[in-house]
Amino acid sequence: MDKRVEKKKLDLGSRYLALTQDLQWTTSYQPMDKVFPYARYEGIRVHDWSQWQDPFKMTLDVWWRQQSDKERRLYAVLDAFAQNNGQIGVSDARYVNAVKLMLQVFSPLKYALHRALAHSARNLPGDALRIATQIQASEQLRHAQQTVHAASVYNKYFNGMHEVPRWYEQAWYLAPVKSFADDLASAGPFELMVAISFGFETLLSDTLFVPFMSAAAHNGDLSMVPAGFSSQSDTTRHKQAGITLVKFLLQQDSLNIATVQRWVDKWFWRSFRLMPMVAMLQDYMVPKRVGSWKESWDTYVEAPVEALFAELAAYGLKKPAGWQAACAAKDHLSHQAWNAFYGYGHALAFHTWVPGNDELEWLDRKYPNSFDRWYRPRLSYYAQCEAAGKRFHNHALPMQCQVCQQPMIFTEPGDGRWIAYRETQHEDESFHFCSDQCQTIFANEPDKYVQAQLASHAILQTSGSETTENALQASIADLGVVIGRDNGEFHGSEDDTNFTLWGGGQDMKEAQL
Amino acid sequence: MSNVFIAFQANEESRPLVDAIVADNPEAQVVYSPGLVKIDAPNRLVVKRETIEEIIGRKYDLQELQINLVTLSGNLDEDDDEFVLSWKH
Amino acid sequence: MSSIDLQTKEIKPARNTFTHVARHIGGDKPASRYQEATIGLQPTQNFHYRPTWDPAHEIFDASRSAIKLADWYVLKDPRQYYYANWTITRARQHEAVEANYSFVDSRGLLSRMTDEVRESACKVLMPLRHVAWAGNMNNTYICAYGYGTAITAPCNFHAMDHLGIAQYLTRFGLAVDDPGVLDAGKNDWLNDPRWQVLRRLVEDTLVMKDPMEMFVAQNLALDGLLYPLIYGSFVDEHLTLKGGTAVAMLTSFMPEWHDECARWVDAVVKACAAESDENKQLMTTWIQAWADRAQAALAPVAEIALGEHGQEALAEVRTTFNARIAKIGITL
Amino acid sequence: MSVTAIGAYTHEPHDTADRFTAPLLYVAWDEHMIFAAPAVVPLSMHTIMADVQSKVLPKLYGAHPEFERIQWSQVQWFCGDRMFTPKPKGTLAEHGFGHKSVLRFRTPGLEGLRGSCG
Repeated sequence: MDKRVEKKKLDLGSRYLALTQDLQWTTSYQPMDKVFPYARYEGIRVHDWSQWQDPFKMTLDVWWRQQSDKERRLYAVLDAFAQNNGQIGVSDARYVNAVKLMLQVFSPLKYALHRALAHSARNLPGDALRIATQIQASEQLRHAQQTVHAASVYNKYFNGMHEVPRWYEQAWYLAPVKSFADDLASAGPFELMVAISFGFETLLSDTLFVPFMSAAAHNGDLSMVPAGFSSQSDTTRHKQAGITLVKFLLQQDSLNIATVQRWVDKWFWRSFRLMPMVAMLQDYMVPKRVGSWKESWDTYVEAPVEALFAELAAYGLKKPAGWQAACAAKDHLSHQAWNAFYGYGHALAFHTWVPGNDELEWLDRKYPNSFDRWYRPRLSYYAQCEAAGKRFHNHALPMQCQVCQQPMIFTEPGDGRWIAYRETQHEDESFHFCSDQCQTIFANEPDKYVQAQLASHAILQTSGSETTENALQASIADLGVVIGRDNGEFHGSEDDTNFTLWGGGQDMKEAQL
Repeated sequence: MSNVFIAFQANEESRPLVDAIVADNPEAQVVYSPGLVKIDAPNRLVVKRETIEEIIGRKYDLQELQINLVTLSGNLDEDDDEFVLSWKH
Repeated sequence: MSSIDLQTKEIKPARNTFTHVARHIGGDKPASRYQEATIGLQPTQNFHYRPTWDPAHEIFDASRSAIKLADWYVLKDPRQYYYANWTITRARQHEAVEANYSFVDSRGLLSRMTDEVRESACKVLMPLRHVAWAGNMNNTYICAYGYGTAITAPCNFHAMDHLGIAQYLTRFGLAVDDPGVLDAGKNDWLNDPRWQVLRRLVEDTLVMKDPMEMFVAQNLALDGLLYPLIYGSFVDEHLTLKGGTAVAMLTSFMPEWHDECARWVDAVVKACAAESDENKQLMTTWIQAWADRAQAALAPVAEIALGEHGQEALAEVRTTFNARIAKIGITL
Repeated sequence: MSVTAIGAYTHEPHDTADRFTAPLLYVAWDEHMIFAAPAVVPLSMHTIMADVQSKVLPKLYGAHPEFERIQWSQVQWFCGDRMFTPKPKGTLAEHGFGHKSVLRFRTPGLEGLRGSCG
């Protein structure tokens, strides 16, 4: 055969297949069950792995080229931002608290996804999926690291960012995030793929990385925004992988359907319970507004998820069990979250405040059904206390949901009056939940969730005291959070006075004139 | 009928992509917000390599669009010539 | 006060880096992007749930390895890689690969290669796609179950590098021959007796449990002998002499990559061994055992590649390897 | 259902009564959500209801402007979902409370700041 004919360039699809498939072999010196020890215990049945392909058909050469292109741009912007004191160009120093939350919540979360995905990426027995998962694992590390880099310059000038790893591990208000991450990491390779790619990224990640980032851009954050947009372009691939993976599992064997449905139900809700922070970022923490949380939910969650599940119905998958409850919460979520964080403001590692009058009007316009009725009176009261020199603090240790570990601040779906309580007896012990969904998640795997180390309880076990008055704040102080400097009221804080001293926000104000 | 959408970082590189999409998808709606340009279309949206190449006057590889891509919704089908988003129901 | 004074507002930083980073680098001073993106990223305590896949351990658990370190962030990467500079480095190297492909293409270098050289190259390189695949699996394993970002992050990059190499080899095969060459390589890998010792070793690494032992077996012992033998003795010396410069050009990434990574691998092993006699003893035992096995497994491969000169070349590679280990401070 | 795991998967709960100086009681004043979540207090189950009312609740909720307007005779009491009529000298235990029970009270006519449940 003449090997000297000129070779035709392979098309995208053939090239992807040639480079991706058939690297793996059926081992014979070691049993396949030992090479892939976690492939079976979750009960997922896959008959033909070649049926799953990466919709983006990514190969490493293309990936390196694209990603380096993104990174060069991003880090050029970060360098310029740092060199030009970009941190004083943001709209208002209150905005920096959004950066703090990004660093406290999303860098550790992305890191957790990175390691959990590495676990899947080693153990899924199909070449193509494993490779896509490895790329995803790598990109989650990218997102964790670039969030740190984007926040790095802010940390030099503002408080509330200087020791995130400890806070993430132990701070009571970050426990919902850590418990989510630990829940993922303790799952098998299939479940966590459905959890991350589908539950979290497909259903919910846009709300943070698209509308919130756009709002952050509007507030002059030229550090976190390019990082956020850039990371979401990776996530777009992960979402496509998640959707195709779920379809693949449903098609491979009808016995997979019930398991996948249970995972989708669980992880939609687990992910949804991280949304209070995202919701309040958008409605309360960006001084110059673009759109509301509710609008984001409509555009980036409700519409695409309805469309997606209309399609998935043909595969036997129903909308997540908590879907109605989640949609019903859109009028309340951000307000309940900010109300809670404001009250616990002395025991956080960022600042809180009462929105200004024009902001209250904006909230009223955006939430005609709920804001004035339920939430504005609380904010007015806080403002009144503050004016009288007695800022309101909620000193109580919060009761937490056994599953999501959020403080029990959520009202019954669609209602603003009654806090939702759910209780289950398990082996002579009472367990409490914030919602039907968390209760169901517990019922499905009680032996997992009884292990939860609820922060309020842990604080009582270590302090051993009968007085709980300052226990919450003391628990935060133990983690190196400087009371009053890293937290508490924004107005009059060091961040506030420094920013004014530096002439911060002037560019924005001038631009507005 | 549901919308698919695609969003790019709003910058000079995205401009020809948006123009190409608008040219190839008569029903597309373009929405600008800070830093972001989002394009919605009922049920299906196609990005064609040829159209982009005509606009920018050079060869273009559709995989390049990921550089400025922020997000999308719909099922993706990609080959050398077209990047198609659609719902199938 | 003049208006000029008002303009000069002093913007002084409150701190130079994060507290947890400052603790590791000896005080509050400006830290590198590598340090800020690495130190302390992995949680160490307060895990809520035991893994369903390994209920005997915590999610991140140093006891998965017999190596004991008071601080796992002593395992520094001298290349100071975080995702961005790693991927930028690889993209730059990939541009060089593309340039080489263009050069080889434009000069028709492949068609000037003899069938003997082409066949010999394929015979040796195609089964190595699968070895690279295992390297990818094993480094992903270390990333998942190792302890501390200082070791797990570069292992993630290293895993992707191995996959890149598997794909470069595939591309090479497709460039010099028809797609059947991949199947032939896989068939040799599975059935040719001369590849079986190596395949057994590789499969044994795939079921190892201790992530640090795996690091030694894969990244130091196996790769430390395989890359110099294949891309040094075989491709750069043997094939080039026979007119196979094109092969060297199209695989230029691999030896360059191996040289770069060897510095990191050595730094990791050295830091482990420096911590305690127990660690040093473990490292010594692991290196000795796995290097001996790798050498034995590569013996028949050396013969496929270099014929009667194979054993001599392999012995030379091993001598150089032992010198490398001695430089780390470990005597075999 | 049990946890789908690769091996035996049972773990001790972290918050059994023996791990605390006193059993835990969750307390909430319905329709008063400036106290965003119910409170956790370690409290002997021998505490009598009169003391709950006069010592525990003021500490938790005394800061609320409506607190001093509470007509205690009108208050509705709940142990979890179950409404009960407290006996002032009766202990929490005698009213059915135990470790990790929820004590809620409702104050008809007082529905939080401007009726907002705040």
